[in-house]
Amino acid sequence: MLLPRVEPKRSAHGWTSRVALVGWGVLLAGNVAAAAEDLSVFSPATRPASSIRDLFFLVLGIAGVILLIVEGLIFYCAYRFRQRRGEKSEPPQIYGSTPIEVAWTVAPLLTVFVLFLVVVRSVTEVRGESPPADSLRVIAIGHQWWWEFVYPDLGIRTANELYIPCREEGSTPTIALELQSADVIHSFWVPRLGGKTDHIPGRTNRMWFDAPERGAYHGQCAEYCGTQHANMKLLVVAESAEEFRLWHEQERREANHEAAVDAGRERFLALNCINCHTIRGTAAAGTVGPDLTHLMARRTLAAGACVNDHEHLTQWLADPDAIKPGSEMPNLHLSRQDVDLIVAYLSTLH
Amino acid sequence: MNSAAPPPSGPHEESVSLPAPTPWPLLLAAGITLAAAGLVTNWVVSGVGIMLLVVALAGWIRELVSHRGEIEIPWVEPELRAAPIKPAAARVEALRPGMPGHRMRVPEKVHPYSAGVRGGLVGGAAMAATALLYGLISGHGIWYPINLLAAMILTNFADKSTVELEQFSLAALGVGTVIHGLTSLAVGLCYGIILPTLPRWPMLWGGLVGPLLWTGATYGFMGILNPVMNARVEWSWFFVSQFVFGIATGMVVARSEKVPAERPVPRSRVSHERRY
Amino acid sequence: MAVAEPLAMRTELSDTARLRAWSTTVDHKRIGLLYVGTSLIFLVIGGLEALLIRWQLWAPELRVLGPTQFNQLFTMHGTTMIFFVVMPMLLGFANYLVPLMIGARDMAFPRLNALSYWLYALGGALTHFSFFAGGAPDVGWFAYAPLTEYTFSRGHSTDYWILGLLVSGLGSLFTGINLLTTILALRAPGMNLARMPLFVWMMLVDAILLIFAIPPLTAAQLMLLLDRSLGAHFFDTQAGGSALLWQHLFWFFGHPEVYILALPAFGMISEIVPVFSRKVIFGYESVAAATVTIGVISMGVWAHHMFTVGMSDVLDAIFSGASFLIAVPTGIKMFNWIATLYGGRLRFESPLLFAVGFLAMFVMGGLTGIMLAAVPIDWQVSDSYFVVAHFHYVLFGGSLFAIMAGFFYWFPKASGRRLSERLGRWQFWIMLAGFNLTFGPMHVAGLLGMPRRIYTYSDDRGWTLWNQLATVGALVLGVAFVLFFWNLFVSWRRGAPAGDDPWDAWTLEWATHSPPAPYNFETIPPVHSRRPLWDLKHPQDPDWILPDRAQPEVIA
Amino acid sequence: MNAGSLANRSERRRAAAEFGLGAHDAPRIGMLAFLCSEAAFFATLIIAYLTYLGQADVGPTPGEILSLGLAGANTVVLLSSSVTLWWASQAMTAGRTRSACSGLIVTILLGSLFLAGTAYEWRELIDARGLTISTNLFGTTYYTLVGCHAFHVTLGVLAMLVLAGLLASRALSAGASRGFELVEWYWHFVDGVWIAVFLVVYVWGR
Ligand code: HEA
Ligand code: HEA
Ligand code: HEC
Ligand code: CUA
Ligand SMILES: [Cu+2]
Repeated sequence: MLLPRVEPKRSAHGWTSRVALVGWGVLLAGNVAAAAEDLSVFSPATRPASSIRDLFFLVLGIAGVILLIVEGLIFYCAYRFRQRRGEKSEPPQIYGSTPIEVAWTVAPLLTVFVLFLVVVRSVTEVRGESPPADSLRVIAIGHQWWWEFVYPDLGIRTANELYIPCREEGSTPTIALELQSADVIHSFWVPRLGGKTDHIPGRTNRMWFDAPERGAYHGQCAEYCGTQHANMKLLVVAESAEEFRLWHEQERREANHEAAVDAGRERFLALNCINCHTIRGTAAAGTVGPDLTHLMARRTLAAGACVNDHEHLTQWLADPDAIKPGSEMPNLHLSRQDVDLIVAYLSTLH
Repeated sequence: MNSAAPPPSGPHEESVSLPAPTPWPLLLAAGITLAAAGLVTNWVVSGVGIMLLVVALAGWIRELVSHRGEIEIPWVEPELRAAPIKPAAARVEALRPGMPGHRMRVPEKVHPYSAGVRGGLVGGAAMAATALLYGLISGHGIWYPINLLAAMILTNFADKSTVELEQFSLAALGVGTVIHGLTSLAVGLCYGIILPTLPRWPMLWGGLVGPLLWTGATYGFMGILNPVMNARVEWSWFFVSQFVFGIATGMVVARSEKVPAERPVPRSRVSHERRY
Repeated sequence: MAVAEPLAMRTELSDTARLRAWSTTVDHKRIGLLYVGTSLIFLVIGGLEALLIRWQLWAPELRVLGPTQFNQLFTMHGTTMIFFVVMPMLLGFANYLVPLMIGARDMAFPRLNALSYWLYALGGALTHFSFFAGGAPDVGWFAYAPLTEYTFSRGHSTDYWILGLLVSGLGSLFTGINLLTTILALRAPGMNLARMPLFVWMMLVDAILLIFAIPPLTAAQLMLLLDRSLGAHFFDTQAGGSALLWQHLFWFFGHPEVYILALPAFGMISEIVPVFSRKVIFGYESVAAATVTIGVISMGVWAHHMFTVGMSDVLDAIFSGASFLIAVPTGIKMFNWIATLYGGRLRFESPLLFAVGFLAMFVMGGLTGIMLAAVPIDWQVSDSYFVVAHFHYVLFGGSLFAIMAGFFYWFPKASGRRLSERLGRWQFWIMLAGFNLTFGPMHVAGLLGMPRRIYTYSDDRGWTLWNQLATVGALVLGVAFVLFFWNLFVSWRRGAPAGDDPWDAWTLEWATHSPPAPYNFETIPPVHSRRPLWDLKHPQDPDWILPDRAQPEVIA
Repeated sequence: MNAGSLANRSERRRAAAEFGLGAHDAPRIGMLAFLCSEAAFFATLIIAYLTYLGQADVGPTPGEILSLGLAGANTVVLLSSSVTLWWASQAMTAGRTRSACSGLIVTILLGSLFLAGTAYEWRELIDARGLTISTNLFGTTYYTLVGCHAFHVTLGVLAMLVLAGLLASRALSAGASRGFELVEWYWHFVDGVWIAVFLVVYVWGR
């Protein structure tokens, strides 16, 4: 509802998630799940994500077989040995049996040994070697409750939406993330791109993945980080090399300077917005909140809390709590007129 | 005498000494809690808490030292005492045949080891046949599977292209056959030993669980063990061939004539007492 | 109070006298009942919190609760359920049962025992007092630093969490010491370690886990308190402190803790399944050995809660392997219980119903635990509803189902009356259905990417159906609990008289009157085997004599 | 038919002696268990200390400001208190209440001296060197570890004061006293912890 829908990958969905649903014994409306594939772990778009899915099915299979066997035994015993009417005597007392007990110690041991091997292999496969030297480096910084993305090699700083080049004929760029935190622990999770890795204050974690197909991939913060953890969403947008080049060239520019909105810009610069926000090319150089230099390039506001349009922007400036209660952006009690002026100005920041 | 309690010989004749009820634990706990609560409310609360704590401790220690903390509790009236435990009317059934139990060695009969060996050979052959079938159907030719297998040891295979891997190679045939044969034998032997200890359905264990485990293991190992195979293997076929092996071996083993395991040892007193 | 009233609940004491009797008691049975009763109150609180959580998550974008309230509710729900419901409930059962089962008059340190209880009750009260003192803690039940640092958690809510748990943790520690000593020092003549009931075995290991797991938590909480109140920097990442130290210390406590919650439940099952199958436990030695093994391994798996923090491959693999390994002893128990059912003559009364429910549900939770321990899978589903589903299956489907079985089994001993069997059956089936309806769909929601601890979600994510199922399930669970409380309430006064040994059982607690006199036993039956009452009931076929008896027929 | 008769006489006698409260070794087991938990507690603090050793980004560092001499003297004081307590307990078992009492008092004095030494050290550190718990990670871990230990010493001193009081007022009779013995165990344990703390903080950590 809030986020612009992104074209779903029907094909990637297919049998896998259906198997999972059946696996859990939930036979209800398989099609309801179809809407969910944006975040489903069953529609991987990268190599690490698909090897995790494969591992998942392997382990699910093993666990499923064990589940069936054990539940089967329980129900068999419960049914077969229930006391029948008229049975008065005590059944034979069986104290145990070493061979049998050895068997059911060794069999699980073997099973978990196999599982262990599979896991070791899968860990190296998924996290594996270090990323190629020509990867696109992005420093992702978690903030309460939004994301900051710095492209050190491109000289860009943006927020909440991670733009990357996509996989194309003949080229599969890799994206290498350096995860940091400005305050508490967050976790970077875009299910279709791979597993999560935490942003831990005081250290840098790394993760990398091959560029996926062109499209948008939803993600969210996956470590509880305070009041608005729920609305710390993120969007990864994979674009063709050409689109990506256009995007980052635009991002590198200083902010638009349109005379028509001078009034709004002056209000903005006069208020304490500038303590927290940066708009390159103006005096605003705060770092507490997201960089607004190219605000209009973003699809959503406030880390996916709402769509980025005129109406929501107005509401956000008038009362951020109405959209994202508890967010670190204060309600500045702006007059209606100020809000309109500033919104008009911000709307020019393409 | 069967009863647990001795015959009641009159009320209040005997008594037991037990610690008396005492308020100090409650007060001590309250003191500790208040002392903690003061940190988040007001230091006065902590002060009260600590005072309470000291008083309670003092009271407690005095009670311990003076031995005033004990009371004699007389036995309750006979009606409130437990009734003696009577022998049960119900008979305890003896073990029936087919019931596993400590009084028997389980299993009573096992498959001979030779059955395991035979099973392994048959299973190995069946598996090889499946692999050949795969080679034919996939269009890679009959030598492809064995070359892949041999690549486990023949490291120079790592640089070969798929087309090269489809060609016949004597070395690969030799190495591949040895690997295949030995593994088949070993697994078959395991079947022979383990199957009879598993309850009932040998085919479930041998034909389903075994191959599942084994495939998982190879799946895990493959990248380290045999990267060439790893890069090219068709897992679905691989899986099928494992099952073919499991079912064939399981069948051979399960059908073999069982021989008695070692004779049941008479339950000696020693071994029995260890059980309890 | 010179002469203790044997049956306080039946005597005509005035209210104040009764209050005095209960607040000054040092009798392990009364303390056990106090524990159980208090934890039932907390169960209602924690359950109502869960219902509010489920209400808020019923549909996308609901505003039943604000984010802060929601965060407080899940924090308090988790904290309450773990520290103030399941743990004290189990310690209460242990308090009541261990001395009876080993034929002792009381716990080793009866006064310390009372202190433990009061520390727990008042610690719980202190934590909950925060609701009235400007807000309950909202940092999650494992309170990850640095979110708990003063910079990010102003006010006193987190301090309440620390202090309340410090106080009650002290109580749990003392109980651990007390149980250990009781079991080692006060066993009846003839009851050597190898003849102890399995429940006692599990409490022995449980006590050891308590003794080693709680102090690290205490130390960590102390550090956090110093950070918050005196400006120390243990977890202050701005000053070089480490966010991971807290995680290591917490989970070094936290994982043994989940086994502290599971072992006594396993113990109850190990008592109930044999009696209702009319068979001796299959493989006593291996069950006891598995318990010890679980205890040992459970100290070495803590970092499986930290797979996403970016540890090295080697550490990930080690902790993954250790976690898998725990499946082996747990599986041994599982199979031994099933083998005990096998060939038995199952009397499906409520205790066995719940025990079988436990077996069926716990496996499910255990196996999802195995899936989580597979590191890459955890990278995907950690901190999602899949984890929430996992731990409710083990905690509720495991511990709580076993506790229910325990209630039905031992209630007659404590009250002299039986719980209503009819209500018990209704409760069981409603609870089983409600439980699976609540927590089954959470697996799916988690796999569809729903993170835990979010107060709201948007409707385009496809989670709505699964949440609605869960919410309906929670209501069904509520009905089951109402039946349960009603049953307890009515049967305590008006249930059918039970007699000393209603289930024809074999351990010592059934050799005394129901409810037992303050001193437990007038005399103790001789203990020559693991089932002293079986020996008395079957003088022809006792567990322990053998010499001159002919070997039973084995038709080969 | 079998049960009663087979419970042989010695077993019955043991029943009479052991059955019920106060089986002779319960307090000892309890104390041991308690000391185990204390060991886990201090181990955690020491691990935290070692984790942060050398991690502080601002000074002062342990090498700069900790005085080995003072700590060494303090160590000698505390260790000799263990000796005097042992001596007192020997006297106690032998029934020499007076000597036990004086041994106890010497131990209390030594314990207090140790606390005074720590207090002096802390004052130096705080006033002269400007190291507080919030200065840096070293201050944080140092005061916590040493403070927790000092707190335990304080508890031990208080417990011995109570014992001495009881002895003096003859509430505690001579001969082996369980309470005395347990306090002694506790005191030796606290001394042992100090050795660990001393080695970690003053020897290795510098
Ligand atoms: C009673 C409590 C309890 C129990 C018993 C368990 C048991 C297990 N748990 Fe669970 N766990 C929790 C309570 C519990 N857990 C809680 C509360 C959390 C979340 C904390 C939080 O984040 O809030 C959690 C989280 C948790 C995680 C972290 C998830 C995450 O946050 O990312 C992991 C990961 O490895 C895990 C693993 C396991 C494993 C491997 C077991 C094993 O012990 C299970 C063993 C049992 C079986 C496997 C079934 C029976 C065995 C057989 C039938 C034999 C055959 C089986 C095989 C051969 C596999 N648990
Ligand atoms: C033993 C532990 C235990 C138990 C029993 C439960 C029971 C339940 N839990 Fe909970 N749960 C946890 C332990 C437990 N939980 C933990 C540790 C967490 C993690 C917290 C965190 O993330 O920090 C958690 C988190 C958690 C979440 C995730 C919150 C989030 O991440 O956002 C949810 C969501 O649905 C949930 C739901 C429930 C439900 C519906 C029940 C139901 O089973 C509850 C059923 C009970 C009732 C319905 C109440 C019954 C009482 C009455 C109806 C009153 C009757 C009264 C009289 C007659 C007097 N729990
Ligand atoms: C105290 C610091 C602070 C001040 C002052 C402040 N902001 Fe913000 N602002 C934030 C933070 C923090 C966020 C991120 C909120 C979130 O997503 O949770 C934010 C988000 C925003 C966003 C959405 C950005 C995005 O990428 O989603 C806009 C637009 C914005 N602020 C505009 C303003 C304007 C205009 C003013 C002045 C009238 C202002 N802010 C004043 C801190 C501040
Ligand atoms: Cu950031 Cu949750
Ligand atoms: Cu765990």
